[in-house]
Parts: sequence; C-alpha cells; structure tokens
Amino acid sequence: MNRREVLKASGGTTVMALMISVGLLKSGDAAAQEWNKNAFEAKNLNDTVKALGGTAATESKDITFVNAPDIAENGAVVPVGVQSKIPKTEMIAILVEKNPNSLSASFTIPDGTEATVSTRVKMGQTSNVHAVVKAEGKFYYATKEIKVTLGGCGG
Amino acid sequence: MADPMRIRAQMAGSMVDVRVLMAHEMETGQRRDAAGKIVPAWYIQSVTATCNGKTVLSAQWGPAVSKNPFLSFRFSGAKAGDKVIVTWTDNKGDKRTDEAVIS
Amino acid sequence: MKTTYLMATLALVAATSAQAQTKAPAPDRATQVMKASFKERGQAKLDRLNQDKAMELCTKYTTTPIPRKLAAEIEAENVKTIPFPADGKYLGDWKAGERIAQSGVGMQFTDNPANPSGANCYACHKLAPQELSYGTIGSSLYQFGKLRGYSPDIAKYAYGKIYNSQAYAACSNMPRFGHNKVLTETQIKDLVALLMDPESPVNK
Amino acid sequence: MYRTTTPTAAKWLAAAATFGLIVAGAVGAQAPAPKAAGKPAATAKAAPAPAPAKSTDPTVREIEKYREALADGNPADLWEVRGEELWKQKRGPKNASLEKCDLGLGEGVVKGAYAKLPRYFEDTDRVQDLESRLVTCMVMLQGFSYDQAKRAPFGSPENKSNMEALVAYATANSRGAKMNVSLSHPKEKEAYAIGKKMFFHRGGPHDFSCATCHAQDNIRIRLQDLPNLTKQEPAQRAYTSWPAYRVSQGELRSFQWRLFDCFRQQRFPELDFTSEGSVALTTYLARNANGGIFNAPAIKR
Repeated sequence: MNRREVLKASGGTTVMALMISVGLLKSGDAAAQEWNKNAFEAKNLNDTVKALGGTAATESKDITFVNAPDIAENGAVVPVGVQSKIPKTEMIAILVEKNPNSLSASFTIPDGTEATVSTRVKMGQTSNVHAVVKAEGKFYYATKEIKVTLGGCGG
Repeated sequence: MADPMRIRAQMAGSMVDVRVLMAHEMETGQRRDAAGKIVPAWYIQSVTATCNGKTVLSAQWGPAVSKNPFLSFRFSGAKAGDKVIVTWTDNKGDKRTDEAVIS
Repeated sequence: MKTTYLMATLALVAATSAQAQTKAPAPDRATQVMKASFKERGQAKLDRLNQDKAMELCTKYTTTPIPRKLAAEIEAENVKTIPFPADGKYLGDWKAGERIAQSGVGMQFTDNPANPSGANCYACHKLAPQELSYGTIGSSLYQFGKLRGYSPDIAKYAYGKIYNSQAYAACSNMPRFGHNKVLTETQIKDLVALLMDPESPVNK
Repeated sequence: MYRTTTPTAAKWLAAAATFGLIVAGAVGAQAPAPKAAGKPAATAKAAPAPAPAKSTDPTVREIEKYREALADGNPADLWEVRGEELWKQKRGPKNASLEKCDLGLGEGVVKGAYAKLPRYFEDTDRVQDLESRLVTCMVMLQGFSYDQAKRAPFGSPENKSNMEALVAYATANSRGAKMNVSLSHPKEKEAYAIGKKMFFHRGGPHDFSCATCHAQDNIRIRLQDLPNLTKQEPAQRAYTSWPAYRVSQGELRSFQWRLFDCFRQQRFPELDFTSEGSVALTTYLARNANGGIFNAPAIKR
C-alpha cells in the first residue's frame, strides 16, 4: 500500500497528522501529496472556489494576466501567467471555463515568493479563463477571454 | 523512468527567477491511440520546489496543463550558488526530482 | 489507347527522337528519383504522382506565365468535364457548406477514405467574417453573392469553379474538387449555398 | 550499403538540361500569379482584395504575441538533453557511441555541421542530410542494421524517437552558424536540381505542389504565414527555424518530418524517410537559405 492509498483508505487528516508527527511525512510534503480531487472535477468557477475551500469569489482589478495572448494559435499550449497584487496572496489558480473540468492548476505561494506564476494550459475551444486568488482566506478572481483558432492545412 | 527536467534558476536583482520544463505526456484520458483505444489519463498532479530546505512553490495540476509542462516563478531569500530542487509526482505515483544551482 | 500511343511514339523515336520526347518524354532521372522516394500508404497510391496534361503544363509554367494559347486549351478541356447538376439546382444548405468549408480532412494517407472529405476553404479564403482564422492564398469570398448578385448564372459559375477550377483559370492553385472526386455534388451545392444564399453569414 | 544506382552525374546533367532544370539564379526566382483567363464577366465584380498586410491585422498581431510568449521555455531543450546522452552512449551490436560520427566537418565535430548540410560524402558517395548521415553512423559505427537505424524516425507519445533527439542535439550545436550549403560537387548540383523539380511538381487529388503555398510573397494559410521558399530572405527565415517543437503534437520535429508531413497534407503518397528525393528537396531548400543565421530548434504551433 503506498502513501496515497493510506490517506485515501483512512480518509483523512488525523492519519496524516499522525504520519507527520511520527516523521513519515514532512508538513510541506503533505499539502503537495493531498491532491484536491473535488476541485479538479468541478465544472465552473463557483464550484471550483467551493472545492478550494471558499464560499464565493469577488472580481478584483488587482489580478492581472501576464503573457497571455487574446488569441492562441493552438489550443494544446496556451501560455497563461497570473499576477496578483492582493496583499498576502497565498494561492493562485487558473481555470478554463469551457474545458471538461474548469481547474487547470493551482499554486500555493509561500512567504517570500512573488505572487506571479506562469504556465501553459490546454483549451478545447475559445473560452473565458479565470484567475482565482486566495488571500487571507478570501477568494478573488479576474477573467479574460482567450480565442482558440484553427490552423494549418491538414484539417 | 521519466526524463530529467530542465531547470534554470538565475538571480534577478534580489529575486531568484526559476524556469522549469518537465518531460511528461500529460494525457487527458480522452485521447484515442492509433488503434482507437482510449489512452488512460496520465498527468503530473503535484509539483514542489524547495530551496535551502524551504518550500518556495507548490502546485497541484490537473490534466489540462499542457504536455511537457512549463512553469516559471520568482522567490527571494536565496543567493547564487544555492540549489533549487524541484519534484513532481504524477497520478500513477511516478516521481522525478532534479535540481539546479542558482547562477 | 495508351498502348497505341506508346507504340506510335516508339515508331517515331528513331527518326525524330527530339520531337517525340517533347510529346512523351522518357522519365528523366529527376522523375525517377522522385517516384522512387515515395511509397504508397493507405489510400495514397503512387499514381498520385502522375500528372494529366493540365498539371504537366502548370508545373512547367509555375514561375513563368503560361502562354495564352495553352491556358485556353487547358480551360477548354476542363470545362468539358463539368457535369452541371441534372436538376438545375445549385444551392444546397449553407450550414452544411460552412462545416465543409471549415474541414480540411480527406484524401490524406492518414484519413479514412470512408469518411467524407472537407473542402478547407478557410485555409485559403476569407468567407464568413466570424472566422478569424482564414488564409489569403485565394481571394476573399466575403459577400460573394451580395457583391455579384444572386443570379442563377453566378451560382452556376460558383458550382463549376468548385467542381473544376482549371475550367475558369488555367493553373489556378485551387483543387478541382469535383473533377478529382474530393467532394460530391451535394457537398458542392452546400458550398455554393454558403457563397450564394442571402441568409449565409458570407453575405451578411 | 544503401547506395542507389546512380548514372554518372554528367549524363544526368545533360538530361536535366534538356528539361530546363538547371536554372542560374534560381534563388531569386519569382512566381507571378497564374494568369486568370476565361473567367465569366461576372467575376469582374469580384470581392475586395485579401486582408491588408499582416502588421495592421489585429488577429495576426495577437498571434505574434502568442508566439513570443512561447519562445521562453522551449520543450525542445528536453530532446536536446536526451540527444546528447544518446550521442555519447555506447549502443548497438558494436557497443559504440556516435562520438566518432562524421557529419561533414570531421570525426566527432558537431558544432556548426548542420549549417553545411546536406553535402556530398565520399565514404557513401552520395549527398546526405543530417538524418541520413546519422543513419549511416548508426550502421557503420554502432553496427545497427539499416532498418534498425531507420526505425521510428518520428516520435509519438507511445514511441519516443531517438532520431529526433539526436537531431535536436546536432542542430542545437549549429545555433548561430551561417547557412553555407555547397553545390561544388556534381552530385550536390544534381541533388539541388532534383529537389527543385520536386518542389514544383503538381500532383495528387488536390493538384498541389510545394510551390502552391511556397512560391508567392505575403500569403498565409489560415493564420500561418507561408514563406516564399524560392526567395532567399523568406527561405532563410523558414529553413533556419527547423527543427522545431510542435505544440500541436508535443514532439520535436526534424526537417525530414517537415517534408514528410507537407507531402501528407499535399495528399501525396508517403515520402520515404531519408530517401534520395527527400535529401534532394532538403538540398534545394537549404541552399536557398544560404547566408541565413541558423536558429533552431525553434517552437511552433
């Protein structure tokens, strides 16, 4: 039985806390290991925010997209960077509204790390992309539409 | 075993600028192979970057992160010569750890 | 017919070899190398490297203009190939036409020949303005019907042009979709509707 | 070993000349639009000219931004690293590395070699591009059979290609080098002429040739610019950006793949990997790009 199966089978925080206390897990490691299945199965912004532990998110002008084009030449690789100017930003997440599941990625930002991350996501079609930020327990978001175009000569 | 990551860590003023490329298929579980069979989902679920024993970024990913993922971020509190260590774990339990010296 | 031609050529070779060669050139080394460098795969057989008279001439005149007389010959020969619809109707369903215009599948060795081909019009032409991703190899077809008038003559021309582009402009870059059996009559009518139906986004 | 029967170059050149294949100054050749003739009067009322030049098109400007955003962090690096390992690794029946492979600048010299390929090699008595030369080295140095060396030339998620990794490594070592493909050997001249003929050959159910898309200025397919490969400047820009990581496929693609897939989309049969024609066409295109600064592996849609 591997570590994840232990967690799943015993369902929770007590076992994890126990494992941490006996030194099986480092505390930083635990957060990374516990993959938030519910969040990655949510179908829209609200459900994703709830699965991430919030109630609702408010729109914020302090969240900006960096390096994200208005039009992507190929949906398989769409560069998306998010910058948060909200003080004490502790998490940044990238959601693609029209993907089968909205959440693409979430990043935990420790003290000392800039609240700016860049990655690349897949988009099945033209869609709104949401950047969700958690700061001091509250959730904020910003939205940008990215168009996905067809290309090439093969179809 | 998975191919190594390509990690670049450079001082940019007082911050460390980190860029990571990972070799991973990031299968969505929706693609069909040449024989028409569904290719099972296979993707990186968690990424952790540490420097001098401290976590400087951790991430959770779903299958919508692009194939051969790219990630960039900046952190403070380190100097040239220190090591940035990045580890990923995928949904099959495969793991890969690589490191780079800050230049 | 082919055999007769070949025999006639052989008979002529001794006397007028240079002249005979211009009519039916023995495969030169470049052609041999080219043919030996491809292998058949799926529906794409080696005969796809062969050329009819039009393509032979158009290859020869890619970088220099084709003489007017030869162009007229190509057009006359190709116009004869167009079987205009027996029912006299040219306009199908523009919505189906839009899907055909967007699709670039078909005739590649990776395509299933049982599936219908697309026409990939947007690869080369601007059509409905909602589609941002269009090519400029061909002219803009935006407002095709609106600019030319929705007359049966124009619809017939559009049908013929899609069926066999060489009938109207020798050595055009456009495929001969009907002549080369890429598209069916119904599909071509759907494309004509995309260009000629006043309700089509192309004419908005 | 896998030499094809070749008539003497002189004999061939004579034959080619009769078909007007050897054209001086081909690099500058220009393709005028085919003369439109016999159109019905109605087309006189044709729609306005194609979209204006790209720089003013907001869609194209956004696509340029997309490309810039991708340039930082090119997964081709992952192939390059794997290719370097493969180059140095002892493999094959002879348990040898490729470190003695001669890519044209002498045994083991990788730096700058790609910018002078394809070229004539005396030991095989033929013109070779990078991929065909790597096949030769795998056969001669490592003892692989010809078929083994040619296996899996193009990778897929299920089947990673060693060839593409080696191509990434070798080409990355020519980054910054000036393209300098020679036509001094008769077989190099011959390859160029054959490649040129292939470039213009129209065929298949779509009547396409390479020239259909790549012999005019300032045109695009969908939103992708189509370089005029018969002209020096656009040929330089295009040729020096291959191989490339294709984001649509998530693979690094070699120049042999580029030609293979162009012909697939031309609806031609399959271009045989490292065939004489494929090397000839590469020679034509690489030579047209002479003087350009090589800058690949790149990243493309």
